[in-house]
Amino acid sequence: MTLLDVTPAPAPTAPRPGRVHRVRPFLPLVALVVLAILPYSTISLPGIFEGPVNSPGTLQLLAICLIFGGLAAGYDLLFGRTGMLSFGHALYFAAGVYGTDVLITRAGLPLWQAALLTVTGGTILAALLGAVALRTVGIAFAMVTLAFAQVGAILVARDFGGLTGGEEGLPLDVSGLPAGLVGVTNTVNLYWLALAYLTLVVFVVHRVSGSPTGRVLAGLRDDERRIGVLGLDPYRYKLVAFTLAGGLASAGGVVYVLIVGGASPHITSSELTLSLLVMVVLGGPGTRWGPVLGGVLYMYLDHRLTAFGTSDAVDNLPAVLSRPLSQPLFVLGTVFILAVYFFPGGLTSLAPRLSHLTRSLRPRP
Amino acid sequence: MLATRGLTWRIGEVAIVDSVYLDVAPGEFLGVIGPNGAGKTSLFNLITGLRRATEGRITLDGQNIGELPPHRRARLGMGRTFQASSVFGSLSVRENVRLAVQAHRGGSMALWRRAAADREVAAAADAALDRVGLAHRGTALAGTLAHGEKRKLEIALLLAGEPRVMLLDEPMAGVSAEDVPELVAVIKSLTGDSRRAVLMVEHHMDVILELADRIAVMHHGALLACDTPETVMANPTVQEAYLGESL
Amino acid sequence: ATACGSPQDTATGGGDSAAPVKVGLVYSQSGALASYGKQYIEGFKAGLDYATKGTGKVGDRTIELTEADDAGDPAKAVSAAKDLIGKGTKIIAGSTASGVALQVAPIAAQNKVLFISGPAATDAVTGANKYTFRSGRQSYQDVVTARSFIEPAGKKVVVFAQDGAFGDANEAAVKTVIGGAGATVSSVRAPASATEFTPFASQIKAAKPDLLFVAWAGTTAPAMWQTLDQQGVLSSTTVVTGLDIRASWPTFGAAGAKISFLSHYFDGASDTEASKALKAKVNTIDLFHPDGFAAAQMVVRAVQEGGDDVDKMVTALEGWSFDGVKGKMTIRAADHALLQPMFQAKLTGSGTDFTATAQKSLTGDESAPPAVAMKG
Amino acid sequence: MGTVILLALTGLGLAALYFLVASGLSLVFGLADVLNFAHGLFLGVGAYGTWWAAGNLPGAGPDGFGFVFAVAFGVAAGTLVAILVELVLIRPLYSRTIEQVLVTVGLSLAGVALLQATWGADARPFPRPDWTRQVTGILGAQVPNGGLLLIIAAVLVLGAILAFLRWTRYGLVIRAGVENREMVTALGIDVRKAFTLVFAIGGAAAALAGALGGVYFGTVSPGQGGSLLIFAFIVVVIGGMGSVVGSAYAAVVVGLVQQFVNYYGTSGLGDICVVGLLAVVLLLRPQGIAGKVATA
Amino acid sequence: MVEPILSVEELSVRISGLHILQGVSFTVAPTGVTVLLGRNGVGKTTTLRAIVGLTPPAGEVRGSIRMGAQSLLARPTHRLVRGGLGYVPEDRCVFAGLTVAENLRLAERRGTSPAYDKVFALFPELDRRGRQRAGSLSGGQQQMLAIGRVLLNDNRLLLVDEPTKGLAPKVVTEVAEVLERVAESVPVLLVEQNLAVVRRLARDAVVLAAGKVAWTGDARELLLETALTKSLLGVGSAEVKH
Ligand SMILES: Nc1ncnc2c1ncn2[C@@H]1O[C@H](COP(=O)(O)OP(=O)(O)OP(=O)(O)O)[C@@H](O)[C@H]1O
Ligand SMILES: Nc1ncnc2c1ncn2[C@@H]1O[C@H](COP(=O)(O)OP(=O)(O)OP(=O)(O)O)[C@@H](O)[C@H]1O
Ligand SMILES: CC(C)C[C@H](N)C(=O)O
Ligand SMILES: [Mg+2]
Ligand SMILES: [Mg+2]
Repeated sequence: MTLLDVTPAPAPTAPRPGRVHRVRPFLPLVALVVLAILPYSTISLPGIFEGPVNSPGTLQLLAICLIFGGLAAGYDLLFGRTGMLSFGHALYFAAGVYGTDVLITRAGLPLWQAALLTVTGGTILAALLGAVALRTVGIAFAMVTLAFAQVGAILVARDFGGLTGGEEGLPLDVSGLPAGLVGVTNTVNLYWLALAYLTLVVFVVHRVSGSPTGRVLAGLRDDERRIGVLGLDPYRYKLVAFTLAGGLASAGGVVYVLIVGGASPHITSSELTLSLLVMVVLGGPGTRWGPVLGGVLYMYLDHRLTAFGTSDAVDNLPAVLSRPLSQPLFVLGTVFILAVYFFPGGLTSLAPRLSHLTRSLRPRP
Repeated sequence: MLATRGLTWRIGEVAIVDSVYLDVAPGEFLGVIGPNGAGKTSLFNLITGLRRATEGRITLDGQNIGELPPHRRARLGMGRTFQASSVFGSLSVRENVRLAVQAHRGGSMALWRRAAADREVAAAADAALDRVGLAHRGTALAGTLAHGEKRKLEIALLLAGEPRVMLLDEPMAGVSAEDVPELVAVIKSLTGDSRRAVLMVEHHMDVILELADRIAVMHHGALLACDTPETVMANPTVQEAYLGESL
Repeated sequence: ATACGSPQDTATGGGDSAAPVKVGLVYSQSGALASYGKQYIEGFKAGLDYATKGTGKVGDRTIELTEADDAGDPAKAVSAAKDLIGKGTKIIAGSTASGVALQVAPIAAQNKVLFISGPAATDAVTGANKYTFRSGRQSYQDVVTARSFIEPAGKKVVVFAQDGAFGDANEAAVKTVIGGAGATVSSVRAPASATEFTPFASQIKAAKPDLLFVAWAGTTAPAMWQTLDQQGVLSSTTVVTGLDIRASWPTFGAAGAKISFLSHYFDGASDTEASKALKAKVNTIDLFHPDGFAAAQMVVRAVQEGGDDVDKMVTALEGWSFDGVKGKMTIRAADHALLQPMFQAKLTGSGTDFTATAQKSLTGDESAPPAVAMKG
Repeated sequence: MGTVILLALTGLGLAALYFLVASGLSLVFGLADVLNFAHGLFLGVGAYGTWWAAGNLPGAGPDGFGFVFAVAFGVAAGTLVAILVELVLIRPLYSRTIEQVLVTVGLSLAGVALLQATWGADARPFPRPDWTRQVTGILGAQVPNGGLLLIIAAVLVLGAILAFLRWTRYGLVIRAGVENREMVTALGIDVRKAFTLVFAIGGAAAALAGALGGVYFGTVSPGQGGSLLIFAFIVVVIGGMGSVVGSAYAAVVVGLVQQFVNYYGTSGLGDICVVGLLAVVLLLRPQGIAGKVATA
Repeated sequence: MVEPILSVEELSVRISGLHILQGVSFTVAPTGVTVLLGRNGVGKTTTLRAIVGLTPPAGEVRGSIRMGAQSLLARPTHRLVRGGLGYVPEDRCVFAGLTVAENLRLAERRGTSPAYDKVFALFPELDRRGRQRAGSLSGGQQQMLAIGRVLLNDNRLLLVDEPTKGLAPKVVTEVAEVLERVAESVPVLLVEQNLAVVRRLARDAVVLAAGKVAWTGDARELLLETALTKSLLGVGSAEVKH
């Protein structure tokens, strides 16, 4: 299936000697610490964020970006690491969002119970639907997963028994939530929660891809037939990856519903899955940081472009330019097309290219 | 130990593999020859389960395996290489073999253990790499190997699974002349184990003649002959079908 | 400035009596509801001008507007609201979409800021919480207006609505309002994504209702109307529905003349001072201009009476009556429902040129929704 | 009886709309292997092109010959955009299938936003002759003329595509190309031209669907294409990618199922049934009803 | 020596890592049949496909291929074919879903008048079966169609890959006769396993082995030397006597 020819990221180049090499393994940790203490900074980055870094608006935006970074990393477990093109990943995220929301708001469960039930339920749902969908491969698999997700979207929109709130969505009843998760002043806690989620996903994906099973998944991506001939059942392994990714997505949904304070039906749409695909491709499929980067960047653009579109800089342009530029999706789509042309391996493929450039520019001793 | 009874695979009306009866004994090296499109690869696909036969039976040690999926057959001790090299291109050579060793050891579903930490798997993989002479290429990405090296890697993947029945599909295809002897030596080292049977498709007749105990000739999906090399080479039908038709 | 601070800092509102008052407007500038949003903001600016007599100030204090686009997405609206609140904004208005209003309302309550919902019609905003008000009408008021077209006792009424919360709310309201007055109510529901309406038209026709109440939103409306017309539904019974923005009028085509419209507002429905002031600014008043206008009036009132104290603002608004574009508006103290006149209208014209004329108007009390308990 | 006929005919009208959208998608996928997410854009361009022409182009209008002229303009605009997309965006990525798909995804986002930027988010009344709003009595059923128009158009398009594929040289090239692209070049034919042509045909069919869909819906709005696209995809997949006739069968099945289930079952069940149908077909026959078998 | 119509120099082809051709050089004479020999899988088809520009996208071609003064490398296949390079592929590749007449019509080139008379004179069968779907033709008929398709146009050089593969002996003879007549007017580069056919048609021979050219020279000479045929082709000349 040509569609699944995911170009793997370029091989890690030979270890570079020197200091950089020694600190390298600790860079993720350093990044994590920096992100964790970021809310203590009052630096303003005009043009990049509306307010200082520690303002609730900025933290909220960052939290959403981090969630989607995690979601994209989870989706990459399917797409970039196993070579499965699912068009229905939104379903498991939506299951997390709506599951938590319904259990808290309609059934009055405490958060931890709702979260636990939802993640379990989302994982089981992924396992069941995956068991059916994985009987097909390639485009057919993509379409079957799309079909399942579409049923989910229809059910949410139908608003059975007033459970989901249909097209109006379902605001989260916060009265039973821990006080630390409610109110604008506590946005930072949501930010840390999102950071924790992202860390969890990256860690899980990293561990899994380094595990014996991860080895098999990588093998599946390269040549499924070969895996079968080696004596491993491709179906089982794909199902494990699908289930795991589904579970991670529903966990993301749990955090997302807390951050946004409610569920709305557009998260059930196939467009969300397409956005995940865009994020992964934008960042670099099958790489550790690519999908995270892609997810964060995409969501940042998605949110900030609405502000960009109404900014004076755009308004002052002639109408032929300012009209399209004030449409966030126009800019996003265009950026994406350009990215496909100019960074074929995703943003992470820029790093080796850039370092190549700087190395060749550096004067020889 | 391996036997096929009236094995047939049809696509529409055409029989790609046509009623093949074949018996392979332990310790035997069976060469399979035949013109392009004779159905040799298809026969291998039927035996290993990548394709489901439309008629006929396949047995391994008397057990009917015709209905089993490829991975179950592999677990029963069947291993193969592919005509077009099929290695895991985005994994390193060492990871390729470790994956095969891991598969052989029961295909653990561990999600959390670090795969690299399993010393036994690593040791077995390194042994297999050593055997085909690829140990020095362990860190290279399999996708970047030269063709001859890929063929060796394929054999290492095969060895890692310690199969009892080995099916080699044109292991010499595309290997530069200089590398052929080396590869022949590797394959030769597979023979001589009295519990192991080898089936090899190959167009290099000298290689076949050097290695095979018996030769099976396929033509238009059917088995024309299956006998000692001398008898087969002397068979006029075989000469006509494989080595050239007469006017 | 230092580069370090507490992660829970938010800017304070500033008690300075001459400092500007920050008002945040979160509404749809892009996305599917962009034109509703446009009317809203035009109305708001005209209303602000009207209520401050052109000064843009309340006392010494300037009203400082910050606009944010939610693109119809609650997640973006919540982000924008949090951002505004974090910067010390005490008053937020806007919300073009119901989904947005429902999710911003709790944020207002959690953070004790005033929230004045805009065109969002969902009944659930009424009584949502102490800090949430509305400047537009709600679905229930539509239904009460619809009821005024017939004498319900013993009649057969069918509700035709889309699946989903909007349809549910309308169906429930009809059951209470018209069913409660003695009519038998049944419903025909269609998927919101439907593009072919013949099955539903047939079902309606088979039911032979005395009154058909249609609650429909979205771009499929013209196809739906055409089908009802073609299958003879429109000419066989009284059909009532809400009159949408002017741009949609021509899409009714010939069907328009056969429908009895209930109307929130259309240009010429009222002749108030406020409507004249609004018309002077926007030329032709459209459906959601009055919502923006009323929101501005409410903001000015809140600031006048409450200063920077949100609780005082709430008290000042509760029970307040004012002369809006539509006529006399009253904020019901119990649940913050906005009692307001509603209209019956007829559409005439052809091609792209249609005019609506008022048949009858209901006062705010006549169209009042039932009081609900304040939820939080 | 009247109800059944009515439902059947209106269901066929819906099927006709799906078919018009799906035929182009299917051809493009069959020959060029591109899953074209930007197809909805061609639809939108066709609809807005017609709408714009009827209002602004001298000679064009909502009635009679003027209407035909307006539709022709819309179809031409859709075709032109499709050709440009193929030449500028798809062709440079030849043989990089996944990237081609991704580009069409980006284009579908940007394109719809561009339509909205230019003409606003609101539905615009669509110019159309009066008779399209009326009904024709057939065996006791009042069948909307707009639906009949769609059916006629779909049959004509199906016939035209089949005739084109069967009788013209380019049709020959396309049918041969779906079977074996390489061998076509080995006969001295520039198969890339056939790709462009297939995009043009797909664009034209989609644009026609947009224009006639506008007539049928009575309005045009930027998102219209997208919502039809998902059903068109389902039709293409059920019908078997690359087969125009397969798409026609699948469209009929999908349209009728939706219509009848929506009437006799509860609301929304029709859509779920269609989606279920897709899953069942794919699980039983992953290549779809007709599979990728030339275009014949 | 006469100018060759085609000269291949140091042709090297890799396909996804496979080094199939490792520096192949030979020339094709401007008249008569030059035959390309070698065992199964040695790269004969790969050579022809490289000449006509049909190496798969994953492949890499180095070296030089010239027809007269003109380099053929990096030119799209359809241009080469229009420029008079006819290619009859191995396995025939007729379009199974199209009729015989449609298959022929597809092969017409713009600006030249197709020589249907010539083709139908050679293969009257094709005329009679014009409306039959090519997929339902027998192997021999398909081969005739594949050859006939190319002969509709004037060519400067024909590349023909194993035209007698899988054909009944009688048909092999017919095809050989046709090629013999064709070669009177157009030079042919022929890949053929059937040494009897080779003996009948070929003037020059090029033998490939292990990715390189192992022998070039007069075809008859090659077939007479038992030692040569044995070592190069794995068959004794006794077997090609008929
Ligand atoms: N999936 C398939 N669909 C249709 N035909 C097939 C399929 N697989 C194989 N064939 C046909 O079956 C015949 C036998 O193919 P196979 O690959 O088994 O031959 P082989 O003997 O291995 O030839 P080679 O020496 O070229 O590798 C060929 O004519 C091939 O085209
Ligand atoms: N697309 C491809 N991908 C991988 N390997 C290929 C490809 N095409 C050809 N090969 C390999 O290249 C080698 C040469 O093939 P080729 O078809 O040129 O041989 P040939 O000399 O024509 O053989 P035959 O006499 O059997 O027709 C074979 O080993 C074949 O497997
Ligand atoms: C005439 C043929 C080109 C039509 C073909 N059978 C199809 O399914 O599209
Ligand atoms: Mg083979
Ligand atoms: Mg060949």
